[in-house]
Amino acid sequence: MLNPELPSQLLAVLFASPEPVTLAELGEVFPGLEDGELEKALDQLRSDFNRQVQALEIRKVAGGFRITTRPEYHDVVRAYLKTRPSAKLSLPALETLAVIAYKQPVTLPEIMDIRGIKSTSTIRTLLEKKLIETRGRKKVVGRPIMYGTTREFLVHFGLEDLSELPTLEEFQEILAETE
Amino acid sequence: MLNPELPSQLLAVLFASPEPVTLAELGEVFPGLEDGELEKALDQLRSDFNRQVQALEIRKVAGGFRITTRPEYHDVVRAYLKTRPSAKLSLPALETLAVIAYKQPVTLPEIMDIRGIKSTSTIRTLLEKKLIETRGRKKVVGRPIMYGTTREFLVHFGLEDLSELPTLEEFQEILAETE
Amino acid sequence: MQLDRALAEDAAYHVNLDVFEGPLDLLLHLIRSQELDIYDIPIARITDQYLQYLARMEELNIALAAEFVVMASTLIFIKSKMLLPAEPRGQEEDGEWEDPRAELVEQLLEHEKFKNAAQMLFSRETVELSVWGRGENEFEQEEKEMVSATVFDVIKAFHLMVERFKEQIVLEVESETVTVEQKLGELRRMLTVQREFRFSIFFEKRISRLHLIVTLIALLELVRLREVRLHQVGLFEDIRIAAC
Repeated sequence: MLNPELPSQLLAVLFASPEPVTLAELGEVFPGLEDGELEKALDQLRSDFNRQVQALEIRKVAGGFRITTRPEYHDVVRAYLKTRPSAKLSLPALETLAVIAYKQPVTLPEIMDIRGIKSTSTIRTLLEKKLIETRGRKKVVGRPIMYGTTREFLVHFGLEDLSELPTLEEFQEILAETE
Repeated sequence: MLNPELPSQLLAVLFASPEPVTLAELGEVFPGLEDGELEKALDQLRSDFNRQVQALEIRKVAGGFRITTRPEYHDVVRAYLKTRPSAKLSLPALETLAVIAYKQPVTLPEIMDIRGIKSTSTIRTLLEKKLIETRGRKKVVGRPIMYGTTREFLVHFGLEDLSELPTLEEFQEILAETE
Repeated sequence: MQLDRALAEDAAYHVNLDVFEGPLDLLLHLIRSQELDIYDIPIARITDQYLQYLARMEELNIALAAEFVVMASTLIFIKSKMLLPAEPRGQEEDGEWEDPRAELVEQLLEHEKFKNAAQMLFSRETVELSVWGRGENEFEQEEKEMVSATVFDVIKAFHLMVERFKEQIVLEVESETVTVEQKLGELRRMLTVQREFRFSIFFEKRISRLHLIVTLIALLELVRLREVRLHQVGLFEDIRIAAC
């Protein structure tokens, strides 16, 4: 007799797995099944799910079974992914942003000195994301461009003005806590 | 007339997103809909999907919609992912979080007054986990930094929004004493 | 750690040593576990039990937060006030006696509400930890490792950088050769750690003559670049170097 819960249990596993799930892996999660029981449950799940849920399907791919959106829906998915703002920053970009936020207006050579690393490409990323802007040139030899944070920066970080940025002294205790 | 394809298209988007998708975001993906059309399609999708698919459900979390496995299936999923129950927050962290959730925006000294003890290390943990964030400065002497809860907080505790929290009065211990 | 010994002779109760996050937690435990009326706390008894707990902790060499000691003195203060006869309040018509315990009671009740709210969060978390979203693919996981930055991420990045050059500064003092460029970088980093410092620290650091001279040249360069200001508070005061 087929365990009536088995197809649903399989679905939960397929959904939560980051990769296609193989029969062998499923065998480990559901030990003690009769020969062919797993395959039967999977077949039933696939036919039920693929019939009931129009937008998704359970497919057999190279590595095993997985749930995917159906090709007909790729356009909407793509449209959605495009609307997602990528406010995410790499660690080097974050570090450069921190130097600019706390030392502005600041020039590239100064940023380099503080970070100890060339920062040209991260500057470009931050300019593209409109988190920083140029602030004229410094009146010294070479007249390097100065950078500062933008209004967008304040909005993104929920700050009314720059004075709302916490200072290192204020956060000393919190930052000194090691986990 | 409701576009009969809309519920399925919504499902494809919900499935594709690793985070809860808000109505506003969906509005961007499906422009030009009539007032209430999106909500109607979502309602239909939720009721169909939650009825047909036993193992999964569409839930309203953090002002958006997301698909999750149902709690009944946690054993099989955990067995497959080979995860232990994830680390829960410590009681002090939960207590600090409760103070912040109910009193936000709230400053460190205010949190300390209620908890009766310094809370820097739990603040650090909560900031790291992005369950809380800074919220500018309070306009009083010393201009202390204020804290509030994040969207991640809502997701972590499965809350639709902050108003879903019981009121603080409900936590008043019932008096066992004879009057 | 569990103490299997009753702390007070007048009540057979046990204190679980590891649960008290602060003095309010301990007090609430003493009151609730003995089913005392929180609106009419027997302050002498509670104070004794509280102090015994502190003494016990000391015996066991367990360091308690300073807040525990502060509360001890608060309790003793309330206790002494309770012993005084109520002050006559001739002028006040509705001259009600102000209970010295009132403020503490309010604080305890407020604290208790949040303790209960924490329990609610705990059970919500338990439920939430038993559901899973769609498994994230490699690409999404990678994206997740990027920081969707918050103010805390910015200040943490800055903090870590500052910590990094604190180490560097120590190292560079030791090196044999030195250039003005090196010193410029070093000074800029120092100014990031501290917006202002005293000129004399260069002498205190016991650096070599060569380092000192190069440092002075670099410092003058920074003045010329208008990155720092030198100023003196009083005639024979130390010169201070401040970021512009």
